[in-house]
Amino acid sequence: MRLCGLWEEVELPMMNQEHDDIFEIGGKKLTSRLFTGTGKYSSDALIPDVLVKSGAQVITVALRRVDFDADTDNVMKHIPKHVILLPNTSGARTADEAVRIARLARAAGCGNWIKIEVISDSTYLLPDGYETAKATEILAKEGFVVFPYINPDLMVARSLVNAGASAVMPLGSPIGSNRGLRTREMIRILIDEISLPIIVDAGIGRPSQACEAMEMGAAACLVNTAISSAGDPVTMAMAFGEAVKAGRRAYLAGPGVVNEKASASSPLTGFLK
Amino acid sequence: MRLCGLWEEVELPMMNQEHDDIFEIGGKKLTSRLFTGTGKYSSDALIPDVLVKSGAQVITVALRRVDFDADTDNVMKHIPKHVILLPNTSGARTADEAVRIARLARAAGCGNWIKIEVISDSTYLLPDGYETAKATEILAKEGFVVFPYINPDLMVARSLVNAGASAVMPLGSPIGSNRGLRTREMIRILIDEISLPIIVDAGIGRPSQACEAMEMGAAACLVNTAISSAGDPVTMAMAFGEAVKAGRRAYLAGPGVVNEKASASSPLTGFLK
Amino acid sequence: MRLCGLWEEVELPMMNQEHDDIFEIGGKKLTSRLFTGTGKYSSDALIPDVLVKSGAQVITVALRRVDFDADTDNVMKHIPKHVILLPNTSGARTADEAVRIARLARAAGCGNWIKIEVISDSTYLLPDGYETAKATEILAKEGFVVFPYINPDLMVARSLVNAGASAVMPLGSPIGSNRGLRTREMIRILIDEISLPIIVDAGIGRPSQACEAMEMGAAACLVNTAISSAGDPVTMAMAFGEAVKAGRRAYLAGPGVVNEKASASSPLTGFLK
Amino acid sequence: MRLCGLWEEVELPMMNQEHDDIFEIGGKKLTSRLFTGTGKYSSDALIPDVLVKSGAQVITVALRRVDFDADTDNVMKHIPKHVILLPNTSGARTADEAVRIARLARAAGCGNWIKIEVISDSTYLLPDGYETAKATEILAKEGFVVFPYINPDLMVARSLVNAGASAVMPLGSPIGSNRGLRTREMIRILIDEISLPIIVDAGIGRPSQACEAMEMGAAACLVNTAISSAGDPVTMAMAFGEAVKAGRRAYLAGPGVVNEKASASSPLTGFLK
Amino acid sequence: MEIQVNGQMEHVDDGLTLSDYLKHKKLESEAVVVELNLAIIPKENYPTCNLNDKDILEIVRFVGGG
Amino acid sequence: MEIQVNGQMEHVDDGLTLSDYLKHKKLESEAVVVELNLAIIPKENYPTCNLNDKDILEIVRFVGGG
Amino acid sequence: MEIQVNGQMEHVDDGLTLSDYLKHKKLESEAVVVELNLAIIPKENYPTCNLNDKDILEIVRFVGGG
Amino acid sequence: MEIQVNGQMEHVDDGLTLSDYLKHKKLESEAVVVELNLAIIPKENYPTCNLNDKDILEIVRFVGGG
Repeated sequence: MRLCGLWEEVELPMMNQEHDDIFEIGGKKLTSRLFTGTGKYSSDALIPDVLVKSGAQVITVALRRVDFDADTDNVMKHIPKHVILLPNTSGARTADEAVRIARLARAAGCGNWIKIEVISDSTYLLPDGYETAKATEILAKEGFVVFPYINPDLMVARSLVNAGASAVMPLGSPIGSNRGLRTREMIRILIDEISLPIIVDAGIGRPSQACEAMEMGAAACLVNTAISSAGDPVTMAMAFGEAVKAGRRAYLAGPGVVNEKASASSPLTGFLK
Repeated sequence: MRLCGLWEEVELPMMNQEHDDIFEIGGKKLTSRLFTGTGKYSSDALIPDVLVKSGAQVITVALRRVDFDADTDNVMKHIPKHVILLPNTSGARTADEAVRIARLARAAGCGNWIKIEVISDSTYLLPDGYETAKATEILAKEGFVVFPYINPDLMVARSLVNAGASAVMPLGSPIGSNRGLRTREMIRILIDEISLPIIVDAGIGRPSQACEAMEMGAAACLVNTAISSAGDPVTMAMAFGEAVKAGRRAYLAGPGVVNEKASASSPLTGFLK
Repeated sequence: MRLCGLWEEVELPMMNQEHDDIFEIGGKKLTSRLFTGTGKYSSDALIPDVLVKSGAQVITVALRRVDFDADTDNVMKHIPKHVILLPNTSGARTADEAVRIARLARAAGCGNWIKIEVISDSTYLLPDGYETAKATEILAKEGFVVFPYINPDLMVARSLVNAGASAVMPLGSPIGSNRGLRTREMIRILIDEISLPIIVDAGIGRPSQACEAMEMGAAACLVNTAISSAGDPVTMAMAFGEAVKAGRRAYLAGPGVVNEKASASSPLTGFLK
Repeated sequence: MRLCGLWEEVELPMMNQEHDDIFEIGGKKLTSRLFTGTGKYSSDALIPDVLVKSGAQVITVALRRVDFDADTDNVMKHIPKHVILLPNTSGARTADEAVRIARLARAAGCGNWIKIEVISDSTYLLPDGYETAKATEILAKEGFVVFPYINPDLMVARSLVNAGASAVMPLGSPIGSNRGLRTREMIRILIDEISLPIIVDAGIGRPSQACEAMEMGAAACLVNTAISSAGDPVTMAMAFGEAVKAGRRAYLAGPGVVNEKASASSPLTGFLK
Repeated sequence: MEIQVNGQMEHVDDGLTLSDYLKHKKLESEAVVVELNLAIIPKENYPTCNLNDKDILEIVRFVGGG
Repeated sequence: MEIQVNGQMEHVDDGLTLSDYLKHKKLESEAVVVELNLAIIPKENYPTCNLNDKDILEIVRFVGGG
Repeated sequence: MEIQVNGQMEHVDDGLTLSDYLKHKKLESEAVVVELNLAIIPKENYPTCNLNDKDILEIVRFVGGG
Repeated sequence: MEIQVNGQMEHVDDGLTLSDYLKHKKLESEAVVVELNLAIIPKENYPTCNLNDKDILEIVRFVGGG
């Protein structure tokens, strides 16, 4: 369907050769655990390279009224066909508005994935967990694959499990702040207590932070601003792709124990005794 | 010379294809900024895979008396020929002992790189900056490529510059502790003030920590215990290789600014207004 | 009314002489911004000293069925008359149960303050924000002075403002964990955005953490486990009393700016030039 | 001798009544573990109140050439007689310069305490451990009570013990930066390994940070910039006095254990079961 | 008659008042709060509050809590 | 007739279909989603969907977002 | 005669004692410490300490410092 | 004769060369570095290097280290 990913020539992302660690979600099999977005690029023409270099296979978009006065570029032109579209409900302040946006997004014919974003706070853009859970329940019943964006709260996450969400997306810090994993403690608890995949969304500012989230056991990370606001977005995208893989691998490999004191890495016998 | 890397069949490390960001040091051109070690492996037979998967091109070894009673395996059998050997002076408690070990190491005929480690504290294995600087001066004059291991101290680092060191290797936390970048503040200052490459050595426990060190502008990281003590050392080695590349790339790309408040990644116009 | 604070001889807490910084809440004028609890003491006989030494003027208690088999000591015997009682609704898993407990607590005749605690998670004892808001609305209408205990969530906090809460009590980390201000980021945002007093409750393990919360602008701290589980609870209580005062004072005094580099505290002219 | 503390009327600092925890050093018995300084005050007339409110009993000064052109106020006018003077050697770049300044300071007749500061780095004002140790050895032999200021380095600290220092003063972060305990890890190790009192000097920006240093087992803290650069220095001084006492008390009381999960502070039996 | 107190069935004499019951249990009325068939009983009514067969009593008190 | 499009009143010719309107606005039907009086119109119905006076149209598209 | 004080050359009358010089500079001897040709002068010696041509004086005092 | 090897006294036949000794110990000369009376011996000299009574030998090799 032509509204979806339009960009034709795309080499297979370098980093997705391995098939040993598949992330299955919403009926898809993903080899990359980095989700990215299309917001705030100096030029949307960077997006194809960002996707190729990062290896991301899922990308977010927003839905807005057509502006007849401004002849804006069509972001879809830059999204490769094979990439999974994850429309968000940004702009919604209530569950009803989120549901309305989700249905319009699905009518575009690019699939049934939806990131629920219900926000009424304009300073920190923090989500409304209760309205998000209400929208999740309605949309999951309608067959959407629902990715709710929340403040990390165990009770809200539990309600999302019951509401039929496909994953839980806690924020690391406020949207676009690049402040990193300030909510580390609660994300750790969600990973520990919630059966759904935990995808850290919002606030991740540097690859090391995405890497740490993955080491903690997050299923994936969604990174947009840290890439689009970087000096060189394409190189930063590649860095995030590598960092997410590194963190996931470290989680699977099992880190060594942390000690209070030192533990020699060379034989402790003195050199000549 | 057969004492050096003996292991023959080695495919080129997957991750070293790119030649856009060369780390030149000691007359060598490195494409990987991860140094690793040979200490504390359950089986030294893991070392070839660790090197291939991590892409590391520099590896540390220690020097010890031959033990006639124990018929120990020869670690050199497992080190590929193309890998650069970085003997350390572990066991030395004074500059003189470090110099003696360095000369013996060079007599082995595997090159003139030496990591100076002068340690008299057995609880935290913290290095002696003054003795290290003395040994550095002597060995640099003798033509060694000297990598001194120090507690991050600006004045000691300055004395190492004057002594002819090729790099400065501050610790992130005590050897083998896996505690990470606890000395972040002083490493930041060394990177800011010292003209030599800063290679973070000791204490790095997880790939996210190596990634952060590289984002800060470190020239490289040396990681041994975090790999050899991991549940799956080969996979962890690959993770560190990716994380170091990611951090370096992020440093080159230039991270976006960090904000106290949020900054929308989707258009701030409400959906239908 | 004899069910309330029964303990007679109490000298005025040493640290409450000053009346320059009154905390007015629920119709009371408090000179101490440390709230404490009565849980988990090796001996309840420590409570009077804890109150005197800490200067705390508000103390929490729980409500439970009388156990006819166990002849347990009456905790009220140890609570000085002048101390304000803050019963909690621990044990409640829903808004209705919290409301029932609150009404029983008020029927005891020791005032109309209530700390709402609605918890269904038994591993991390994290509160249910939605049920807490429902109970708050009902009880505020009935004339209670309501202190809701929540996970720091801006939207939940806003709903509590509308529900008529007298303060908002975000947790620093899980109850009794002594993990400190792990939710620092969100507490900072609540203080910034919410008009009600923010009282940090749960998780504070050391005086420095309570001090930091006050420096950030918290109106008060509630500390129980860190005192009752200390080696010397009475001395630790005094430490918390001082730390909370220190942090409040620092907040009022206005800390100096933080600089990336150094700034000499002695004249920068060399000694003899 | 009139060059020393000149300021007459001084009430006994409110917080020094207790004599249960004396800090004996340099032949003096201190009841306060907060040291302060005289640098960077908008008006030196604030110093007497700062001392009274903070309870500090030790204060630093610098030595400089008399400037015949500028008729500067005599800082000594503002220092109460009973306060112990701790001249520093700021301006010294070598051990010899520090020794020269120390001898001149002693000739002033205000006692034999000296804070050794040897600094050649003008960006971060980081001390030279080796020169500091040399000066310490000379001055200790001459009967000075020596307080060397260092970057936290275990080997340097050991050399100071051997050199006859009376305490070791590691920095928390660069002088005047208000950045806090960035060197926490190494300060922890010094406290653990060094027999001398550890006095955290430089970088402490807020009372909570001084409190934490004391909780860790520091013997005292020296705070100047955080007080003199505060909006209200006298109130901030009082806050630091309280925070240092709180941290010391917490150290003596013994904090409770830190748990990964929650541990109920109210009975875990549900309310009605 | 049979009454349920704090979840346990109990046999007590007929015509007992709440005050009688508490006295019999050696509980000071000031130290407890009582809910009779889900309604909170004001302390002043304890002497006049008659207990009947099948009554459900909840008798609670304050305990240590955080 | 008068219709409301994305919040603005607009005068258009009578008997216009949704396809006509989009063509007149130079919008590819594939590139947008249309809500007519709060009901989403399937793309295949655009040619047969007649616009009437006072209709309320919302025409939306995907844009960059995170 | 010429003496150097705190790095500056200065012309002063011959036969001046250190006390005279400080008085002339309006400095209380108690408020300063004096180094004459690198030797610290005890305060009690100021009245008897004669200054000579080419003497090098350092006169220092305490100032605010951290 | 008596020589000291890696800290242990050892009795060996007279007129032994370093090569002989290493062979007798089953050590490949390429796999070790030898210090004789504090002087490092170049590998090419092993065959011609005679051991004498009271000689002090240090024979070292690379081992795993970080």
